[in-house]
Formats: sequence, C-alpha cells, structure tokens
Amino acid sequence: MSDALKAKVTELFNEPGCEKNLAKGEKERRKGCSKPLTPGAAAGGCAFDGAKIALQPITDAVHLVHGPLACEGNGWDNRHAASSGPKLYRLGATTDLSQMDIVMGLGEKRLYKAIKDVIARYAPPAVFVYSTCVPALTGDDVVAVCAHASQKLATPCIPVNAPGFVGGKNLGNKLAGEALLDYVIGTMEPEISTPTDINILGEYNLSGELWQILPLFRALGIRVHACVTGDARYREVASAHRSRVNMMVCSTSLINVARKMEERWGIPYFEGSFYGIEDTSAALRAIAGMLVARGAPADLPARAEALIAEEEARAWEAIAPYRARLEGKRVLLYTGGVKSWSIVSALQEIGMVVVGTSVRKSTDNDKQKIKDLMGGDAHMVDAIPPREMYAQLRRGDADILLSGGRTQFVALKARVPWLDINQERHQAYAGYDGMVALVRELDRSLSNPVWADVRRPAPWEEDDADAFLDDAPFLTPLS
Amino acid sequence: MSDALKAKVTELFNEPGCEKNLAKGEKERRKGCSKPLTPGAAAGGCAFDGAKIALQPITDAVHLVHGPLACEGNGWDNRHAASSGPKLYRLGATTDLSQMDIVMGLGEKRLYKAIKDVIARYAPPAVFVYSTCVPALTGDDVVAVCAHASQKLATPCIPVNAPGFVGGKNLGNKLAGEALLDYVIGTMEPEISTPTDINILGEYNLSGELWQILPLFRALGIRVHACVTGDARYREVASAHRSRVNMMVCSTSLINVARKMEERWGIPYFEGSFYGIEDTSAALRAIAGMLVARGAPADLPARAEALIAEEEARAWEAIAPYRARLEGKRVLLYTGGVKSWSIVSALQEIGMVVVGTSVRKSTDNDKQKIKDLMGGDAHMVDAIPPREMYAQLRRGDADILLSGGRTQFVALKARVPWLDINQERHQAYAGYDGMVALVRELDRSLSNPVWADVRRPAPWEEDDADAFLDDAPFLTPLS
Amino acid sequence: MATIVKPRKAASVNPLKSSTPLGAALAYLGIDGAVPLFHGSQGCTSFALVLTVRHYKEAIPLQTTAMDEVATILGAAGNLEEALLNLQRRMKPRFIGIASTALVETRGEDYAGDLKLILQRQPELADTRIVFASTPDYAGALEDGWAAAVSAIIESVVAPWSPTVTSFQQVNVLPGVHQTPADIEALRDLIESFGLYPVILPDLSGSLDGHVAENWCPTTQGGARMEEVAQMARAVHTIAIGEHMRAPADLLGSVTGVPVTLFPTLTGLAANDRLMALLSRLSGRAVPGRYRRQRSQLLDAMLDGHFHFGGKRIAIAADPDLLYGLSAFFAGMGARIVAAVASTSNAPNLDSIPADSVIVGDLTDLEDAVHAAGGADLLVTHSHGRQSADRLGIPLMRVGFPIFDRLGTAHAQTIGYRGTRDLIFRVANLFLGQMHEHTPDDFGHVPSAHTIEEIVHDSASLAAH
Amino acid sequence: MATIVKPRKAASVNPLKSSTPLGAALAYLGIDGAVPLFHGSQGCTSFALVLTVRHYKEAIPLQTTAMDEVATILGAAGNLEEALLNLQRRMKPRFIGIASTALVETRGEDYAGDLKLILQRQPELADTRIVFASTPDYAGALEDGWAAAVSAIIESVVAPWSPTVTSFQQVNVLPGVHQTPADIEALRDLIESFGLYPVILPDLSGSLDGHVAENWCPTTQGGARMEEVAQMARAVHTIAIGEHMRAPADLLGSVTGVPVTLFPTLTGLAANDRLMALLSRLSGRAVPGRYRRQRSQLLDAMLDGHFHFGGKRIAIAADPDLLYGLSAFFAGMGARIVAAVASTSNAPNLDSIPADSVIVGDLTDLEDAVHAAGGADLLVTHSHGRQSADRLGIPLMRVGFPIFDRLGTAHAQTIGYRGTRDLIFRVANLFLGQMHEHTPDDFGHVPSAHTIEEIVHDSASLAAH
Repeated sequence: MSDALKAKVTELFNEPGCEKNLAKGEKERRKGCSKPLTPGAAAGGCAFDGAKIALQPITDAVHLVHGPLACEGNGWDNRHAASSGPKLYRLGATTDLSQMDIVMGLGEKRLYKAIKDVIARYAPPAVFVYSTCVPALTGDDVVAVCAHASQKLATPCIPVNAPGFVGGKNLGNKLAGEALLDYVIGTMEPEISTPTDINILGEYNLSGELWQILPLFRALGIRVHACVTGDARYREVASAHRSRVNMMVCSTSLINVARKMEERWGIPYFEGSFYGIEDTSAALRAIAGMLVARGAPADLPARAEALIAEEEARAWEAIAPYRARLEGKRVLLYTGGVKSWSIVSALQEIGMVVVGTSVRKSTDNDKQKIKDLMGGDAHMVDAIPPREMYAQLRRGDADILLSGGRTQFVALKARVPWLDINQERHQAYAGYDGMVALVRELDRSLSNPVWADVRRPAPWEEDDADAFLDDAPFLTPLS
Repeated sequence: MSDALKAKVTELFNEPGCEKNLAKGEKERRKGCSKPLTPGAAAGGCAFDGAKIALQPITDAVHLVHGPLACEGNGWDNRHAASSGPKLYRLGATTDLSQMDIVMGLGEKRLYKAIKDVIARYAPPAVFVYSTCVPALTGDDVVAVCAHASQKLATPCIPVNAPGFVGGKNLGNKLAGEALLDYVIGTMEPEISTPTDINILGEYNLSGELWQILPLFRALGIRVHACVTGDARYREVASAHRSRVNMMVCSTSLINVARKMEERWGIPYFEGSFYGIEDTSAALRAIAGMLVARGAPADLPARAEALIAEEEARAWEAIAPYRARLEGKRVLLYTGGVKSWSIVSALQEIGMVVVGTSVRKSTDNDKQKIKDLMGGDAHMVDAIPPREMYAQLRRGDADILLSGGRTQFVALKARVPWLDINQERHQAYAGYDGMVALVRELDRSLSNPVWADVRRPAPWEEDDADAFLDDAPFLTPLS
Repeated sequence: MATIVKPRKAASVNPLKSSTPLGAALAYLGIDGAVPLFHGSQGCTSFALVLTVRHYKEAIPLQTTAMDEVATILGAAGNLEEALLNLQRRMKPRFIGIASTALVETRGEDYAGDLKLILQRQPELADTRIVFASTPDYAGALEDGWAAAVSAIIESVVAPWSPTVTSFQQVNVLPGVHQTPADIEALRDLIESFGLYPVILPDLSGSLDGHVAENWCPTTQGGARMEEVAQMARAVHTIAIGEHMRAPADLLGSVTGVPVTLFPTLTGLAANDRLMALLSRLSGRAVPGRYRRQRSQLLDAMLDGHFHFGGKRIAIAADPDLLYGLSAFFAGMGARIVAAVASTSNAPNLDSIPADSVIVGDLTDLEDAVHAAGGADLLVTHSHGRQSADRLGIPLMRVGFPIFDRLGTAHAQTIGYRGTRDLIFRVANLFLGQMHEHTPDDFGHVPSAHTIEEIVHDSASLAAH
Repeated sequence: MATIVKPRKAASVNPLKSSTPLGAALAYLGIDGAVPLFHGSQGCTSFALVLTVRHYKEAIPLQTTAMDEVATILGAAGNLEEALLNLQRRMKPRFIGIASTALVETRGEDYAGDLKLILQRQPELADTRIVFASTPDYAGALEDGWAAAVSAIIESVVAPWSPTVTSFQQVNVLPGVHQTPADIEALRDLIESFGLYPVILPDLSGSLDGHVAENWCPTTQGGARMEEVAQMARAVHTIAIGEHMRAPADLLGSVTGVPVTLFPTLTGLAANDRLMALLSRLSGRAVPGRYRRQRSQLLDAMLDGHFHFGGKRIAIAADPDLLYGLSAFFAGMGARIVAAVASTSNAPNLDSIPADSVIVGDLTDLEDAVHAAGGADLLVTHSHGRQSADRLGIPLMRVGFPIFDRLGTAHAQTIGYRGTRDLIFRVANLFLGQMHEHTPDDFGHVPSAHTIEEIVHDSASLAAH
C-alpha cells in the first residue's frame, strides 16, 4: 500500500463525521471500521467494488479498471444505476493485464496507452481510473500516470486508489469520495446555479429511484444540482461545491465527502433517507429549513409542509387497499441494517408484524429507534447463518423475507416469499411512490398462489398417496 | 346455382379471349375449362378461394365471407399480398353461420347485419361479400342483400358469387373479375390521370413483387393507375376504366376483365409477364408501343429501349458471379405450367439444365416455346405423382426442385433442395431484380452444406460402422 | 366463478376457431396408415390441408369427396363411394377417417347409412378400417371435431368387454387436441417408466412429430394401431385429458368397463402430482427417481419464475380446454387473466377459468377486451393473434393451433413436470426480453414544478481550487 | 482456414472473457459435497460469486481465503490454512477445490507446497479431499480454469491403472465448460441406454440443474462422486468434449491407460453419428430406437430449418470451443460467419473455424468486426452482448457464460441429435420473429423517375356507368 493510500485509510477510520466512530473509544477507533475478515467465512465485495459502485453512476465518464481480467471482466454490467442520457458509463473497460505486463513491469505503460485509447475513441469529459490489487502489489503509480495523462490528453483522469485488499465495499465507497474531493469537486463552475441548489450524496439512482424524488424537489422549487453520483454528468459533480446544502443519503457511504465539503466550502449537510413515508417527509423538511438558512425564499418550509401533507395523504390512500391484505403478515427484515428502522416503521404502519430485523451495521441511534418501535430488542438479530435462517423460514417463523440477494435462495428454497431490497433489484422504492410500490410488491409476493403450490407435499411424501386421488376437480372418475 | 351464376359460368367457359378455348372445338368448349374432379384424388382450392385470391389484395376494403366457419376460419391470413398502406384487407371477416342460421333460414338477415357491423366499425370504402357453398345451397340472395346494403349504408357492397362447388380456383379468379366488371370498374372517376396510365391485371403484389416493377414504369414516365388487385385501393380499381392500356399478367386469371374492358371502354390489352429478364423487357416494349398508339409521347419506345438495355446489363452483371456456381446444375421445374418457358429460358441462360418442366396448365403456344427451347418435348411432364417424384429426386435425377408448396415435402424428404415459387413464398422474383433474387436463392439453396449432411447415411445404415470412427478431425483418438 | 359472455355479433372478425372437420382430421392423423377424408367440396379440404401443412411443416394426407354442385343436389353417396375406392386404389391406407362438412350436412342425408351400404357393396374396402364422424363446420370447433372422431373410432373399432378379455398392465390414454406430439411422447415415457403399457388414441407422436422416413408414404406413418385400439378393454385404466374428451372417455368406459380418470389439464404441479399418484397406484410401483427430480426442478422454476409472473396482465384466447389449462397455469403463478376468450361454449368448465368473465368469441373480442381492461402485458393465442398483438403493441405467445410462423411446434411440451417447467421459462424469458432500462418517464405521478431563479455562470470554466 | 487476428489494444472494452479461477470454480461445483475456494482477496470471490449466482439462479458455495494487504505481503499460507479449517468446521464439505488468483500468483509462492504442509499438519482435514489448481486471472479464461481444475482433480484423485483394476462397462466423460447440466443429463441417458455406466467429471447435472432439495446444504448437492472418479481406470473408454479438455484427457489417459476420444463438438449431425458409432462399438449393442428416431427428427429440423439459415450473416463471440462448435453449426446450415471473436488464443482449432478471420478479443472487437463486415443479421454471445446488440440494432442469441438475463439456461440442450434439433428451431424462430411484412422500401434499386403530365379530375365522383 502506498503511503498516501495508507494515510487515507487511517484518516477514514478516524472520520469524525461518522456516527459509529463517535461512539467508539479512542483505542477502538484506531482499529478502524472494517472488521478483519475470516478466511473461509467471508462474504461481500472489496474496496474496489465499493469505489466502483460509488463512482460508476457518473454517466458520461469512462470508468477504466487497471488490473487483470477478473476485477472488471467478472463484474461489469451488473447494476441498475440508471441514466437519463449518456451510456458511456456502461462500458466495461479494463487494462486486462497479462502475465507479460506483470512480469515485465509494463503495467504503467499499458495503463497510459489504455487511457489514451479510450479518450481517442469515446472522447469522454473524464476518465476514472481504478487501481486494483495486482498493480498495487507491483507498485504501479496510478496517480502519476493519471496526472501525466490528464495533462497530455487534456482530459481529467481521476485516479481511484482502492485496491480490493485494503478492505470492504464501505471503505471503497469512502475512498471513491476521497478521489472526488481530491480531483473532481470544485474543479469546474456550474453553468447555472440557484439559491435552492442542493447536492444529494450517496444516491446512485438504482432502478431510477432518483427520479422518484426529483419531482418532489421540482415541486418545491429546489434544484438538485448534483446527485453524487446517480445519473450524474461529470461537470455536475465537478461543480457541486456551489450548492447550498448537501443531503447525505446512507451515512456510511460518503460521510467524508459531506464533512469535507462543509470544511472547504461551508456547505452544511444533514443525513436523511428517502425510504419510507416518514423519512421522505423528514428529509424534505430538513432541506427546506436548511435552504432558508442559506438564503432561499422564506416560504419554502410552508410550501414543503403543504406538499408533504398532500403527498402523504396520496400515498396512504394508495396503500390503504393493501392494508387488509397485509395486516398481520410476519416479516423478517434482513438488510445491512442501515436505516432499517425506517422500513420497520413503514411496515408497522400498514399492519405488518416485523418478527426480526437485522442490526448488523446499525448505529446505536438506529438500534434505539428500533427498540422504541418494536418495544424492546427481542427482535433485533445480528447475522443469521443461512442454515439457521432456512430452518426458521421453513418452519414458518415468517411469512416473507425482505433482504438483499445473498439470502434470496435461502428464502426461496425454504418456499417462502422473498422481496429483493438489494442493489440489483429492478424495482424503485424511493419516496412516497416508492413506498406504495414496496407495499404493492409485498402484496404481490405474499398473495401469489405459487406458495401454496410449492409447499404441497409430493405424492411420495404423503402417508396416504391415495389422498391425491380423491381431490376433485382434478381427478374426476367417470362412470 | 342461381341462374345468373349459371349464365356467368357458361359465359366464362366460352371466353373468346382465352387461348385455350380458341384452340378447342365447339363441343369441347361447351364442356368448359374445369375438368371434373375425381373424388379421393383431387387437390387444389375451390372457386371461392380463387375469387378471394383475386380480390383480397384491395387493401382498403373489408372482405366479408358469407358462410359457415371453415371457408374463412381455416383460410384467412395465409398469403403475402403486401400493402403499402391500409391493413383492412387483412381482417378475416365471416358471418360464421350457425346451425340455427341455416336451419331457420336466417342467413340473409345475418349477412345484412354483418355488413352493417363491419361498415360501422371500420368505415371501409367498400365491402366485398363472398358467397360460399352453404348459402348458395340454401338459396341466400347475396346480390339482393348487397344491393340493399349498398343503398342503405351508403357504401358499395360488392357481391362475389363464387361458391366453392362451382369449380376450382381459376374459375373463381374469373368470377371475381366478373364482380369487378359488374359492380366496381367504371363506377368512379380517378382523381388524376395521365396519358401514360396503365392497369396491370392479375398481379397481386405477392411478397411485394409489384414494387419490383413500379420503379421501371416510373423511370419511363408510365403511371400504373390501378393494379388489379395488388396493393390496390378501391377507388383505383373503380376508376381503372380511364387508363390507356391494360397489361394482363397470367392469362388464365383475369382475361375476361381485359377483354370486356376493351369492349366497354376501348382499352387495348396485351398479355405479358414479369418473370424472367426477357419477358420483363418484352412487357416494357409492348406497353411503350401501345401507349404511343394511345397518345403517349413518341419517344417512349426509345426510352424504353434505353432502360431495357441498362437494366438487362445490370441484371446480367449481378447474375454473372453465380453462373460458375450454377452451371450444369439440373433443375426440375414443376409449376402450374403457365409461362414456365420464361423461367426455363432464364435458367438456361445461366447455364442450368432443365431436366423436366411440367406443362399441366400450359397452352399449346407455351408448349411450343418449351419445345423450341429444350429441343423437343422429351422433358415436358404432366402431373407427377408424389411417390414417383420422390423416387426421381431420391435417386438424384435433379439437383433442385422448383415448385409450389404442394411438392415441398416431396423434395425435402428426398433430401433435395427445393425453391418455393408458389403464392405463399416470402421472396419476390419479379422484374430484373427479381430474376437476380431468384438466381441468388437458387445458389443459396444449392450451395447449402446441409444437403451433404442430411444425405449422410446413419451409422446403423452403414455396412462398416467403424468407418465413422476413422474420420478425423471428428474423432481424434489420443495416446 | 367467471361469467360467460356471448357477444351478439353478426360478423366474426378474425376468427379464433379452426373448423370442426379439421379437428376430426387431426385426430385421424394420429392413426397409423391413415388418410382422413372430408366429405365436402374440394375447397373444404384445400383450406384445411394448407393450414395443417403450415402448422406441422409436413406433407399431410387429406382427401376430399370433391362434391360439386350437381353432386350436392343429386346426392352425395356416389362421390363418397368413388372417393373411398380411389383412395383405396391409390394409397392403400389401412384406415380412412371420414369427416362430414357443413356442405353435406346442410343437405342432410344419412351418410352413416350410405357408408354401411358402400362397405357391403365393395369387398375391395374390406381390409380398410373406415370410420365416419359427423362434423359440420357450423357447430363447434377443433375440439368438437377431434372428440367426435375419437368417439367414432371407439364406436366402430374397440371390442366391447367380454369375459374372454384378460386385462393386463395396459393404460389407455385419450389425449385432447391441445396435446402436441412431444406431450404424447412424454406421457408415453412416463407411463412406461411405471412398467405400464400405454395405448394412446389418437397418437400424433408417431405420425406428426416431424421426422424423415426412408421412403415416401402417401398415408400417415406412425400413430395408433387399430389392432391395439381394438383391445382397449384389456386396460386397467383410461386417462383422458381435457373436458372435450369426456364424451369419448364415457363412451370408452361404457364399451369396455375400464375405469376412467379425466384430467382437465396436465399442466401444473398439482395435476401432475395426481397423475403420479394414479400411476403409482395402478402399477403398485414407486414414482421413479427421474420424475422426483423433475418435480424438484419444477419447484425451482416456479420459485425463480414467479417474480416474472406476479401482477402480470395476461390476455388469452384459445379453445376451451387449452384456455382453461393455460389460464389456471398463469393464475397459479400469480398473473392476472384480464381477458379470456374461448372459441366455443361447448365446455362445462368455462366458468371455472380464473377470470372475471370468459367471452365466447373471436380475436376481435380479445382485442376489445384488452382495451376494456386497460391493457395487457402479454397476448396468448395462436399465430393469427400476430395482427392483434401488433395493433396492441404487446408480445404474442403462440399456443394451440394453428402456429404457422414458428418451427418446432410439435416438439413444444407443456404437460408434465418438465413441460410445466419449460413453459414457466418460456413465459419468464418472454417478459425478460421485454424488460428495459429505467427512464425518468417510468415514474408516473409528477406534481407541478415551482419556478426557480437561475444564475448563469461562465460555461465550463475551471474553479479556483 | 481462418486467419487469427490479435488486435494490439491496451484497453479491453466490454470483455468477452470470464476469469480463469471462475472457470475452475465452475468445475469444482460439479463435484458432490464441494466448496470451491478462491485463494485471493475477498473481491475476487465476490465478483465471481455474484456472476455465477446471476447465471444459475442458485445459491453458490464459493469461498475466499480473504487475503488482505498484510497477508499478501507477508505470505498467504496462513490465510489458506485458516480458510480450510474454517470451511471444514462450518460446512463439512467432502471436497474443497482451491483456485489461485492473480493476486497470490503475482506474489509467486509455492502454494501447492503450502497445501501439502497444511494437510500434513491438520488431521481435521483428512476426510476432505482437497485439490489445488493454479489459475491466475492474467492467463487464459473460463475454459483454461475449468480444464486446470479437472486436471488437478485427475492428478490428485484418480487411482492409476494397476493390474488389480478390473475394467467393466464404464465410460468416462470429461465435458467442457460449455456443456449445460441438460447436456450432461442427455449424455448420461444416452450412454446408459447402451448399457454402459457413465462416470462424468465434472458433473453439473446433479448440482447445478436448478432443483429444490428437502434441506439446506452449504456445499454442493449432487455432482461427481470422488469414489467413482478415483476408479476411472476401470472404464473401457474416455470421451472428452472440446479442445480445452485435451490436456485433462491426455492426463487421464496417461494415468489410467484408458483410451480417449476427443470430440471437438457434440453439436451437429456428423459429430453425433460418430458418437453413436463409438458407443455402439464400445457396448456391442445397436443404437436404440429412441436415438434413431431423434436422428430422423434432426434431419427434418435441418430440412425445415435450412431455409432460415441460408445466406444469414452471423457474428459470434465466445470461448474457443463454444465458438468452434457454434460456428460449425451455423455454417453447416448455410449461414455465413461474418465476425468471429474468441476470448483467448489458447486453442489449437481456432483456424478451423469457418470464417475468414478469427479475432482474439472482446465485445468491442465484435462490434467493430460487424461494422467492418457491413452488418450482420444475428449476434451470438453471452448476456453482456446485449449492449452491443442494442447498438447494432440486431437480435442477440444468448450462449455460453454468463447468461444473467434469462431463466432456464441450465436446461438448454445443444448437444446430441435432440439438442441440435432444438438449436435449429431456436435460431429459425428467432429469425422468424424478425420477419416483417414487405414494404416498397425493401426493394433497393430505383432508377430515377421520369416526369408525367397529370390531369386532375373531380374528387371521388361517380362515373356514368
């Protein structure tokens, strides 16, 4: 690890904006956020993966991965970060290092040539260059190559120094944020700006969720100048320093960006979420208030309240028909744990029973909220091993599992409904409409007759196979 | 059969324009054209089918079949008569007579209501109403219903009286022509006309063949006012009497229309074909000459010659690369026999050997041309029973069969290439480009390596099964 | 329970039905060495022949008594006799299946009686099994013709039970017109795997499975053999598929005394569980491992596939039994049947189709129903539905008869655990193929925007960093 | 003979390759009770795992030694040992297949030696069969990893021939990475139908065929059993599929003395005729009727299908053996391969691909080649080709790995008479689905028009009749 990278990582582990860090003692903090991985019992993506997740949604840039094939070859084209225009970000570009490149130390040369090639062919406004484990190990100086290329090729080339072996996805997110802070944000001026410009940090427009939110802002006369990085153009991010307020979605991701933007450009930030009706309203209120403090029209909070009232009413009305169908249904909520209380609250509002919610990555604040909501911590669970979760589901401890893709097949093989709330899902669940969509999907999943069918015992599992033969109308003996 | 229909049929059997009739003695002529069918050994469509083929290409009309289900239900949507605009002709509309309708004699009432319904829903410029066997047998007066409907509903309703049992497709074509003569042609004036307006009779724009020809006419400043009936609009056909010349494609089909249009409106006609380079050129020459006689600019024939020279050269140049590949390949030509000599001549031009050509429906004139081309009548064949044709092909008497769909599987099951030249084919073969397309398709079919593959004996058919195992590179024994 | 709606229309536009005699012809084509013969005008045969060839991509032996006007008026027996004799001489069929048409039925003679007299008169025909079914086009559709032909065969071929009949491990199968050759082949394999011997009537799996024989044959090659059909009384059980096979099944039951089980559909998990239980009981054997594995694969397909069915809006038009089976399949996977159109109303279970209403009608009714329902995600019907699908702008899944614009139809299996599994994949992949990248327009509700005062900056200038 | 073109490019844009260790993992997944283990950073495993899950729609047991930077620099043996012990405790696998990655290979330790020491040290691991394959990402692709893993298994598991080995009616099969579980299942059925006993290595048909088991299992369930693999010397013959299996096949041949036949492809009539002849000779039995029928059905499909292939322009990108087999298939049906891209050049038969040239490259090379060729009618590659197909405006036929946007991939069969038949229908139907009604614009050559003098008449007036 280069010294620069080492310093970055240490700095991130001390990130004062991080709620988790704040709760830790000095010594604990120095250990850093990432738990050391257990060989043979690890799961999850690496820092490179996290960095790519955070930056690739910049739609008009080329994202070039410097490393041997697997890093990009096995991983490209795998998410639904949507674009309203450019498609360049969907290219899977890699230096695809060969044995020769590595043995002969040709990595830097190859990288420079690769940058040159993609600029010549695609003429992007910028190239993000991701370092990976092998060039980090062999000591390729990606920062220097990028600096050289930026100058020679008159195109910003941003080094993203987050090789996989330095840690997990979350660290990668933050290292991506550092790259933005070091090389991108503040390097251009916006074409236009308004007194109500805001940035949203850590929202990636998965399945178009940003587009569920933007109309709300537009209705309030708030302009999202840059979403970092969902459906972003390079220039928007580069000129994000002129916005009045930063909203940080999902605290663990880009907290460093929010805090340092405040430090450098005096942009206040707050943390909020667009998952759940209550959270969406809270976020709108917070932004309105902060913008007024930064010079926006004084009627903004009042208009926000009016919109909130209207939208909440509309959402609850849309949800109402499902309530009777969903009431009493038992949910096992198995997310990363971040902000899961906002979903808990929403599920409870429609009468569902949350039988368990994972708090693996929850902050103490999160946990307290869950305790308040659920009347104690009885239902807070940490990691559940797949075999145990399968057993719980198979014996009917829950009617549905809400989780990311990793546990999808635990639920399905246990013949229990599963709703995808991970990054690869195709449904958008943000804002008021997103909550309605979530409820509709819950109902769609729970009411699917396929569950009764797949739980039916096979004829050879029944004591009385003949039972299968007395079941009209499927078997109608004649005469 | 109504007396009117009986009279029509008799008249058609005496059609003085028909080359075949002219060659017959008085007594023979009175017997009519259609041979009586042999029960248990008949094949081919009925008069209704023929009438529908001839009229359905009028694209903006509704074609309504009065009868029980099968006549339309089993037959609609089965041809590739193409439209450059309206799609109404593709509807399959039928009165779908029920037992009740027939027993209670409700056919006429139902028909009137059906006409009313389709006019109300689709607002066509005209409705063609086809009678079929059952209403003909029960005596529904389709003519009267159509007259009544035309008046009441202010939309021309044209009775097409060609029930299946009066004869075959060819008779049906002619009865369709009679319907046009009695109810359509001459009933409207064209919006515009030119001194070089012509009609093409008996061209149905199958697979868009008309569009292979129209550019040639446009290049000569000749305007095809009405194609009867390929890609036609009702009004074009209704005002076809203002054209200067009629070209009749495929003599046996609409000869009555051509002759009677000459009788009524003095429009001269000639018979020609767009299959083959020679025939296409001859047709262009003939039209140019006739149009000049009818007042077209005197330079038309010279321009026609120039175009012919240019197009023939272009076609032969396009065909040239195939000549080496096709030379000496043996063709069995099994068409209806109409004008097959023009294809024979074309195939011979590119060096193919015609080992047989069917003359089932050929005129004496046709036969003479074939004799001239092929040096005698040795290769003229009448109907070949499938079993015999299979044997011929299986033992390799020909390299390829050109025929209509009926013998498709005789060739394929004999593992011999087959080229579709029937009405259901998807390829267009008219004009110069069409001939090039035909040659390209011949080559494509003959050069397909699949033939060698399917003729390969199965392992269990070989005396020496081990032969299969010594055939590198498919079996590479190691070590 | 679905309401049955029969629109009062004088014109059927874009028919859903194929004709009744054509259904009979298809059944006759499932007999070995057969030639079906339409008693009617040549056109009746020609249309049916062309359509069947387009569906199966095979030469089809279908003949006509070639009734012309004179014969129709003077009497048809002569043409029938001549046709039989000509067929016999030209093709040497072992079986001739006659189907009447609207034309001769409207005339209303006693064709069955005629046939009896002809057979008495013509010793040449003695070695050919000749069967007659009354199938006027003006009543019913494909299913009715198929069932009538099967009943006619049972009536005239099956030897009634007598004390001399020794039953053995035989199972009779009466498939419906909606089973493909692949379905039949799968069913035969299944029955055989229990050590039982299937006798299938009709059996398209031998005759219309698309194969290349070593010689030209003017009749069908493969299919049910009459010697076996004659011995159906020897079976321990009869399995019939589809409500339209109830009448033939009843008839067979009464002739032979063999107990009958009718499966309304063999698509779906539950129906096949019941089939397995039945075969297991009949044979006294356990369900073979292969089928246990297939069931488990079906479960997996249901689990993986249900995501793509949930909430989908399906419009189906088909003959009643196919409509029933497919509707139940789609609904069972979580889709909604927003439009259901049956070709005929001659079916007792139309009202158990999982839809609000079932229209007895044509493809225009289907289109209208889709519009009335506010759209659909998928159209499910035969190839003629392509025009409707184009107009509606939704994909078409081709099922039933005719399918003339796709290959391999005979090999598509939709029954059994495996057939159901493949059907799930087929539908899910169809929907997956329609999936698109999200765009801002995907999100409907947009409150009106509030004006923002804009400050214009230098274009693309670099900030002082 | 095709020219092999290797573009000199610094950046691969839109990779065609999946990684070498992933190929090894897929092979290990074809072993019963197995867990594949990547020796590398957690990201290597995570990407491979996600991709494999997306392809198979199954939980995939794939683990990592979770190398962090410190371990990478200080030495990896500790992580490997810890990983093996943890795996053993948590999952109780009967088999662990280790695949190295670029990360640890760049470091360049003696991992095989490390492993030996670990196994000596840790009696806990005695009951688990542990195999190591060197599969750095920077060399080769899927095929190479798969073959390396199979070789590693043969090397460490198969008992060499000795005089005590009694051969019996066993046939070994070494399928390539391009065979689906359905292919393997078909092959097993075929071999068994000759009375021979197949031992298949690896065998995905048991483990990745998409089924629902009765209990949760953290390892693979189903697949090749090591007890049988150990006895491969008992076979009378070994069948290997694809050139990339030549090295493992050679190795197996030299270890066991069992003669080997390598089939470059098992798609197509000729290849399967040869397979039938081989099995017939090995077993001394005639080819069963079922397969004779299937051959005849394939002939029919070739005859009916060739119309839709003739003259079609195909662009294919795939791993070498899949590329070879599919190119030969398309060309054999009369299509033209206008662009062929192979993922790697480690294949001896690239030059026998029926195309003018074969590019070793990525999907961008494929797109460029299609443009250079003046367009194509069909793109044939894995799911990542969807972006290229969109840009080119032509349909995509998904083949190989990964296929993440369709279901049922494991059940798609492309080998054998039947698999070839189904492949023909699939392609033909894809083209049929693209067919459109003719329009005037379909006809290219248009000579320039000559002006005509027009006379305007009353609009729509009726003529005096």
